[in-house]
Amino acid sequence: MTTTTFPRALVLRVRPWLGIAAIAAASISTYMSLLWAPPDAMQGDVYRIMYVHVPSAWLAYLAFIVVFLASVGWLWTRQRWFDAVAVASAEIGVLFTALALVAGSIWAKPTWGVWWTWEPRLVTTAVMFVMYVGYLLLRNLSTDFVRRASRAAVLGIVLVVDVPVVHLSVLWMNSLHQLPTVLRASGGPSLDSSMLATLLVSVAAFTLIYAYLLAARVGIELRRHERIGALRDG
Amino acid sequence: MIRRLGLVAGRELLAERRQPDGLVAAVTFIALLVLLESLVVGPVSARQPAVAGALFWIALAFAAILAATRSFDRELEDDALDAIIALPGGRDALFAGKVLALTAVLAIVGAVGGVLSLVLLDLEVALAGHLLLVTALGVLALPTVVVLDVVLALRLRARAALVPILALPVLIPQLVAATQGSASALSGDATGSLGWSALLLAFAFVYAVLGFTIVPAAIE
Amino acid sequence: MIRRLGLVAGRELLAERRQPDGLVAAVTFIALLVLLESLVVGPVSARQPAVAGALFWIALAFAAILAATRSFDRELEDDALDAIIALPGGRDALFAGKVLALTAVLAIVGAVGGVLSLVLLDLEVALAGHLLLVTALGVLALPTVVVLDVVLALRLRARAALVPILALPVLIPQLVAATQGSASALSGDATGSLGWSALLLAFAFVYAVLGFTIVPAAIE
Amino acid sequence: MDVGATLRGVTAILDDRVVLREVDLSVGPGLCLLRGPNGAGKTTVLRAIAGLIPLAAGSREIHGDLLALGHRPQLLRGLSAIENLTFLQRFRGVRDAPAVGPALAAWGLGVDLARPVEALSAGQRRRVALARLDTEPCAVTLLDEPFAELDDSAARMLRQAIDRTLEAGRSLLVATHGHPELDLRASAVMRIENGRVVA
Amino acid sequence: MDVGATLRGVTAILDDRVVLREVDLSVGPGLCLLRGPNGAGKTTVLRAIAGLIPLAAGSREIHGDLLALGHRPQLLRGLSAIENLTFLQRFRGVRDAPAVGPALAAWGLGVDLARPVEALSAGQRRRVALARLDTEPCAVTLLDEPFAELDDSAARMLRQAIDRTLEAGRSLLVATHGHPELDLRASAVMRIENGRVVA
Ligand code: HEM
Ligand SMILES: Nc1ncnc2c1ncn2[C@@H]1O[C@H](COP(=O)(O)OP(=O)(O)OP(=O)(O)O)[C@@H](O)[C@H]1O
Ligand SMILES: Nc1ncnc2c1ncn2[C@@H]1O[C@H](COP(=O)(O)OP(=O)(O)OP(=O)(O)O)[C@@H](O)[C@H]1O
Ligand SMILES: [Mg+2]
Ligand SMILES: [Mg+2]
Repeated sequence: MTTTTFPRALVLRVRPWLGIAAIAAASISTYMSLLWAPPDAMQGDVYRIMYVHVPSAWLAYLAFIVVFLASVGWLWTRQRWFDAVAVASAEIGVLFTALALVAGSIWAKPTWGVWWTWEPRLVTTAVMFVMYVGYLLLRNLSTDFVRRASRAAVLGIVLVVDVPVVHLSVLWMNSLHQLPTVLRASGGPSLDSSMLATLLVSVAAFTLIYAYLLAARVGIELRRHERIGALRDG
Repeated sequence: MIRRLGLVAGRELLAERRQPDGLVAAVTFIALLVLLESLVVGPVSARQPAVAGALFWIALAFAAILAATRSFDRELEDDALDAIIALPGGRDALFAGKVLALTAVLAIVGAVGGVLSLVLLDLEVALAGHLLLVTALGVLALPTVVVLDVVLALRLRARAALVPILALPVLIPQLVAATQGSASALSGDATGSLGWSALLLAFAFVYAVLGFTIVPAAIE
Repeated sequence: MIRRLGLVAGRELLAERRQPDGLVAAVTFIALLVLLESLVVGPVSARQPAVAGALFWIALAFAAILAATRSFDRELEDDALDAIIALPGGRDALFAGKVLALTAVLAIVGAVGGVLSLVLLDLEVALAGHLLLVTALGVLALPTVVVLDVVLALRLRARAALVPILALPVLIPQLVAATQGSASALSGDATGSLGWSALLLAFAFVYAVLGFTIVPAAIE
Repeated sequence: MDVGATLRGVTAILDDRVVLREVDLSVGPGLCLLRGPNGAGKTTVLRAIAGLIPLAAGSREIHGDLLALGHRPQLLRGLSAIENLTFLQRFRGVRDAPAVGPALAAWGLGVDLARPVEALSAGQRRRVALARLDTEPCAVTLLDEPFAELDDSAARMLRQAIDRTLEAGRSLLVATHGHPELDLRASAVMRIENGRVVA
Repeated sequence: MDVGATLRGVTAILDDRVVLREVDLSVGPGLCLLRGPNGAGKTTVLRAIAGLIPLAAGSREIHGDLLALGHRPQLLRGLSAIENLTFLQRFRGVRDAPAVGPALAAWGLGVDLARPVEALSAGQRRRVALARLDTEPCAVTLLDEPFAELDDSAARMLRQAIDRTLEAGRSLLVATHGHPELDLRASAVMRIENGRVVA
């Protein structure tokens, strides 16, 4: 497939550097979030789980938006590597969503006293998780490539509508969950500056990790495409 | 385009009249669900506006899935679907027409089911107009998503399973909105019901636009 | 006879494994129904033993109807059904085998759905053993009636509609019994749950005898 | 006669339409052909003999076991060809019945056996159905347009299978259009026109 | 050439099975026959031309409007023959198209028109599908084993319909087994064997 060779070469070139950068950033943010950042006034050290919880939630958003863009790309250009990006990003997004859920409920136990409650953001997040599991399910069930790619693309575009729903759910229904403290429409972040710095660093680290995983997974997918290509030729 | 859309919808509804699988199935489904619930839950809890509303909308969602699946099953027998898809502009008209027809069916189902729940659970309605509005908008909000997911699952294994898995999560916001909306209409909270109606309208609009632009690409 | 019955059931379950329409559909159906309910009804009322039980059993009844309909739909494609009916002893084995297979499917669905409801609604169970007993008997009580009605509606128009109309009224006593039984098991009323279990057993027995004696005559 | 099938004064009604009128017909050992225009009632006759439709009047009688193949392949989707045929064979519970695998291979289906039947081409599905002639040898066999969708080599196999059946002294009732070559083999040719046996 | 259909280097994959390999094929005005053993890929070729299956590689090109009839009649159950054909004709929105009723009558279906199509016999359903040749005249027409289940008189009508189509200077691609009489009419005969065009 001529369409796959270009991005594949690119992927192979950037992947190692992304790996190194990700490891470096991860270690820095680990240091900052565990030692450098001050304990929280009310919650003490428990709050530090925020440095995992929040970035993974946001990266899940990012991943699903990437799925959306790649899906549009496929329907528009029919270039196979768009589909590779879509599936890769979807899988990573599901991973990060799960991480946000787990970290969240670990955090919920000490602060709210329960692992889980029926609360808008929690529920919408869980729903988002189910949705993209459904997306992956659809991919696994459809057999031949073109059909799978097109159907998945349509779903990838439809599902992205839920991301803002998750983000805004806390505003629509009165919520137990933390209201937006960083990503706020009005005014700047309302958060201790050093905590904010740490949060931003860990977000950066998670972003690099996402980028690395994406590159790796896309590489695998493109290799699979070429195998099908080979099968077709011989 | 509009003409073809109308043709598909008309054909669909004619087939429904001949073999009212989807429609009657949906109506009985919703009626029985409401009836059973009120029977086993006991009138007391079933008559809480929230519970009644939730019940009605969940039943309606499943009814929609049921009807849409039946209608595409019918198309697959003897490959009737292929005849349409092979026609110029067939894919777009097929999707739009099915959505239109399903909306019509759901309107009937909703009407019947709604009246039934009101009667069976004898709820008193504080704001009839608002309730009507919410119901209408809810009926508008469901079909696009459902037909869309049925199309995506078409000819796949376990589609009977896939469709609800795909559709219901996407529908949850609409269902919650519809439930809250009708609950507040029942209990007389005008602003609440209007707010939820607006949300429903927004959802209906978004998914309609999305569906009509991208779905035809996925139909084979 | 037993051998043939086993063969039919085996074939059915094999087909289910290959294309788990019925099974997965039923499981997702019940899971989603429970999830949605607890979502929209709100945990408070959804956690009342009666409500939770009712929910579960209604969902299970519909799941049974869903699975049975799917399985016969599959038989009607390419006239696969005719091949069995034309065989000596085909009709009896077909009915019994389908019932057997559906019971197996329902057992799985019930287990998954039950655990799900317990977890999602975190209900605490006073008498686990009794709950298990009631569930098992409930699972035994449903399939015969459902398959029976699917067979009666076979090849008729609007069967998707007819089956629930026929089946659910007949099932209401069993559903009430099962609901009450599990409710009392949840809330720790041993004698109550046992009494209801006995009722369930009686129903299961009666319909089984009826079904196996009269139904094969009705199959073409 | 102790081998064969008989219909006596059979009337069949489908959706309030009288499709068969007092049909008398008996199939002895050997090949009996059922001919007639589209919509004459051939398929209905075969289904009546197989007991697949209720008789409004008259009676059917079968001596020995029966194998009835229809317009459609009668295979359960999702299962493979082997699984389908093995089930049907086991169900009959005949002793030392011919193995399914080789029978299918003999019909030229060596490679495709693992796949579910819906992934086979029309002609391949027809071949699978016809393989039942070998895996379920019966005293009475009914075939409804068995040549449809078969390519030339498969058609030849079918003629050979028919000959095998006849040599075994079994009764065979075949409804088909065309294929005059069968008339030579036939011991009786029956002609149906809108629901009546005319010859 | 401005009438006809073309496949260029088409590869089709169904369930991860390569069913067509780099198929190049072009249908000009006149009759083009598609031959090959069961499972060769004839139906898949026709579906590829009709755009009913996604192409893993290659491209399709159609000049003018297209009518594609398959193995199955493609009629919606529950509706009558007339309703089915009228819908399809209206959908194309062709001006002064031939009326449906007479066309069906010409195929010998005068009486059965009110009934839903599932109450027709196999051959009657096939006739209804073939009546689309008259009610939806198209520049390119694809037929997949159109003779299956047809009795002799219907087969004759089909041959006449084919001749009419050819006289009108349209392109016709027919996949069928047997029926050597078509070879005389054919301007091209293509042979397919497992997924490749061999002649
Ligand atoms: C299972 C339980 C939880 C889930 C599923 C969850 C989910 C999420 C999600 C999806 C976000 C991203 C919100 C956005 O920016 O759009 C988020 C952000 C956040 N969560 Fe949680 N969360 C959970 C529990 C908690 C708990 C227990 C706390 C603290 C008491 C918490 C504190 C936060 C904070 C501070 C943010 C950042 C808010 C912002 O700046 O916008 N979360 N959570
Ligand atoms: N859905 C499918 N999945 C996988 N393989 C398939 C599928 N449909 C068909 N095939 C395979 O593709 C090949 C070509 O099928 P096709 O129906 O085109 O053959 P054909 O030439 O029309 O045969 P026939 O003369 O029997 O109609 C066959 O080997 C068949 O097994
Ligand atoms: N389900 C049904 N309801 C009503 N009439 C039916 C039904 N099935 C078939 N018929 C009618 O019964 C008559 C005989 O049908 P049958 O299928 O036996 O014809 P056939 O001889 O097999 O025709 P063909 O050669 O096309 O297969 C036909 O006129 C048909 O219209
Ligand atoms: Mg026939
Ligand atoms: Mg073919």
